[in-house]
Amino acid sequence: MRYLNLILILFLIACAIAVERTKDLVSAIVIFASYSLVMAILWLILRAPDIAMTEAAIGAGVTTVLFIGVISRTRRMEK
Amino acid sequence: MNSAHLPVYILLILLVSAVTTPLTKANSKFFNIKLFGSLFFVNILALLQLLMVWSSGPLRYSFGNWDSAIGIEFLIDEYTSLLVLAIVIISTLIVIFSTKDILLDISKEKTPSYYTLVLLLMFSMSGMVMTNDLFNLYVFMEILSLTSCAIISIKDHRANTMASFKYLMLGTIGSVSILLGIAMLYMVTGHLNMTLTNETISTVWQFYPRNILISLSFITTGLGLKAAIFPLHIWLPDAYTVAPNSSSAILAAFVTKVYAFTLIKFVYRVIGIEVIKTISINEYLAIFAVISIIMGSMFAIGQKDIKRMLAYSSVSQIGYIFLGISLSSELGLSASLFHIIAHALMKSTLFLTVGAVIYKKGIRKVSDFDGLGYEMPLTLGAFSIAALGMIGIPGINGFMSKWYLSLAAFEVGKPIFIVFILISSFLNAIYFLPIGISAFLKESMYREQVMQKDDLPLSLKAPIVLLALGCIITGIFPDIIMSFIERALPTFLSIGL
Amino acid sequence: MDDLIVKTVTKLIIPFIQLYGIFVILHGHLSPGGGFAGGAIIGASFILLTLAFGIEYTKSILSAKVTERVEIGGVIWYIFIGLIGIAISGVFLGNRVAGFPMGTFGSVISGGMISLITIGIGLKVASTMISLFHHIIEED
Amino acid sequence: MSNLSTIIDNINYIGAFTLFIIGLYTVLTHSNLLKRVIGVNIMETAVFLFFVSIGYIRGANAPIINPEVGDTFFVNPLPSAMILTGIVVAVSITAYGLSLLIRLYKDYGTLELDEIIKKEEIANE
Amino acid sequence: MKNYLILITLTLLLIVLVSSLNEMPVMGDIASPAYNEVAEYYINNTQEDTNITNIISAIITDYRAFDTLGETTVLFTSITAVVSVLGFSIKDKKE
Repeated sequence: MRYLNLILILFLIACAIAVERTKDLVSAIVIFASYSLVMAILWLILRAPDIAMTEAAIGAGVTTVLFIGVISRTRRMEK
Repeated sequence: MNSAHLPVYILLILLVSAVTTPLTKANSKFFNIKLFGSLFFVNILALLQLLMVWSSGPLRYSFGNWDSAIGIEFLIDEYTSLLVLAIVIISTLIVIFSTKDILLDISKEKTPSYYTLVLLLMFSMSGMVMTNDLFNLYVFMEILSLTSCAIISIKDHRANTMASFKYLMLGTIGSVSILLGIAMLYMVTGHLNMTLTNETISTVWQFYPRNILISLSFITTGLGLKAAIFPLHIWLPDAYTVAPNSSSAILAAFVTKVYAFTLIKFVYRVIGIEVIKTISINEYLAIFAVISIIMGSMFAIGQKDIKRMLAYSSVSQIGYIFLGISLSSELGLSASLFHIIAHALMKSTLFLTVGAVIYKKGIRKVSDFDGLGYEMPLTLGAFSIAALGMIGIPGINGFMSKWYLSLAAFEVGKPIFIVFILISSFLNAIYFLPIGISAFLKESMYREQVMQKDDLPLSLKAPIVLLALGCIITGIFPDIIMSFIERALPTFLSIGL
Repeated sequence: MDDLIVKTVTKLIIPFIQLYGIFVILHGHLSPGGGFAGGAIIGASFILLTLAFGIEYTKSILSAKVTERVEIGGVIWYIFIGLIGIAISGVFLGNRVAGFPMGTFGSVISGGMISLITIGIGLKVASTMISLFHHIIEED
Repeated sequence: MSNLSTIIDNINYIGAFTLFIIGLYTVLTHSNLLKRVIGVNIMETAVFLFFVSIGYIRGANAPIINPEVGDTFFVNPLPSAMILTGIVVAVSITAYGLSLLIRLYKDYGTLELDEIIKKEEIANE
Repeated sequence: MKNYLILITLTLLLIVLVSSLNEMPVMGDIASPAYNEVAEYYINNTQEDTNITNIISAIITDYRAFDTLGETTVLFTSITAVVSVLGFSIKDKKE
């Protein structure tokens, strides 16, 4: 369990750096959604199932949809 | 109506009035009756609360009757109740002002949204001032940062959207830092109640000095960002300049002050002044305060737009409050507390008079003010009173706060700060005096030099006159405010109650 | 979005999503979840409906006026429950002291005002999520 | 901090700090405003991770009472309850920031900060 | 150039934060100061006080219910703010 925790944290950091570096905004949002899902798993490991459900529904679901909605109305690529 | 529930009634009336505002039609008779009726009730209740606290001492209110450790608690001392009263009274005056003025900037169908946001702003400010719980403070702070951005972006102009976005980003960085600071405090104390946190910290701080230091630096940075202390003020000039006049008045009068007051709470009530002195974070705070005082005034001198000038002068005035905090003595604290209310009165007068000038004449360049005093003597008279207060002329409340601050600096043996205060007064005089003088004495080529009555509507005139009177009254009788501060000081300086 | 498969699948799956959301809200005091998670799930089901059938169709089911009323009603409902506490026992947001029926431990009807508040939060969160999404994507 | 096991024990704190810094870097340096909103979101989740990690107790259960078992060894429920509120606050701020972005795109035709500043300078001249 | 400066400053900040971790309570420790009588109160008294099984639910809607009122207000504020920015096109056009 401890090593799973370690791996997930490393994955989170990698995701965050990937979001920072990606020029394509849609890819950045998709990576960010996976970041939220991994965060939800991490919260299950930390014994907080309530937050895990809320994060999966709000963080990975609604926030992602809102971001995609904005990108569909603006430009897709970062300069 | 049970008088023990007064703080809840104040908050609930504001909240209910805010959420039901979108249901009523804009500017109908019922709309105005409801808006001002609820504001009137809130004023009465805030006054009753002040009287109650004055007669029976600080009030602790627990929600749901839970013990203060497990539930949420409000702590309303004498000064807090005075500040709540000041918030609701001055905001009410600004709302009265805005009934006519706001239509300059936003369309009629948006006014319900505007009043909803202003009422929520008052709700969150009152809550933030009264709460004695760290996480509750964060929740109120987020409502405050959302509403204070939204009353800027409500004006349909691209500069507003940009300024508001900048404010939102920096404000959110600030609140996230504060939440991290709160988390670090919670990590070593296990309490969220401020009083209990303080009690625990005074016993455990030797074991975890790093925690306290890092948490305090995050909290100070976050609150400094939101209160616009000098290197972190970059959002403020744009925001104040482009916002609708009544929005800038309310933002300048209270929003930054509430954050400064929150810092006072953190320094004196949560961490405790002994610990602060030991890790000597107040020395660093003093440096930022002095830089802020000087640089704010320096930037203000060169400005052509009068609202931008007032915005930079706000940066310098926040510096005074931070200087008072950093002196970490009884007198310094009372100077800060006094200046919060004094500056709120002066700055709201200044912004409202400028708003009245913009409403009437549509001018906002400093150079256009020549000879304006003949056309709008009342407005410019009020402007001059508040401006003289900012400079520090005796008889107006701005002088008293500088006086208390100088006394405090002298008492703790740092007379160097008095020099900075004098320099700042001099700089203030450089940019404020020419406006007042040229408005009344300089001839303008566009206007006749005949004294007229300024034909402003009553809803614009009355708030200006009342606020200017407030500046003079608190200047001549500073004891009105100081007696509350003196009574409230023990809740800041000693551990517990 | 005239894809027949998407529309059919959406029609099939949405009742189950909403049922699950309602389940999460109603069991918020017994199992993980509660008003926020359940409300977001119901909101997500309507977002899915908008994505498949377009914004006009969703609005014909759930007009902007209804969501606005639910948002206002959510806050008022919360305050109303708090005021019941003041009226009965003199405690704002009191639960047991205010005499709410506490039910039997571990069953759906237990906890007094907690489930009432959770239902209010759930409806409010759902309607806020829907109308935020509609505002963001709607062209004018 | 010398031995490896301290690092592994405190990996959540280290991860939370790192994510906070990455988010802050994104907010401060990126020219694209949408990336800045994502950066703020990363910062917020980092702080939430920090907060929840404070409440974690090794070997304890999730704070839901099981009437049949009746054990009382749970993690600290208070941070979890607070972060539940925090997540909703975060999504509210994101939604408002995004609505401002749509407005900005309508007015300027771009979301790059340097292009916006350039256009603003041209308009002011 | 400016970006590198920010990166260096933030890296230094990160080093300071991480290096101070060994003076902080260890994660997951039962003796950590945050796991004190307040947390135990919630764990031991939820059943008696509120008669429900989910302790987190008890905290957000009973012990600290005022926070949740503030939080629904945040949601309301955000929708009002979004409406004020993006105009009133969302109102049904038939009316």
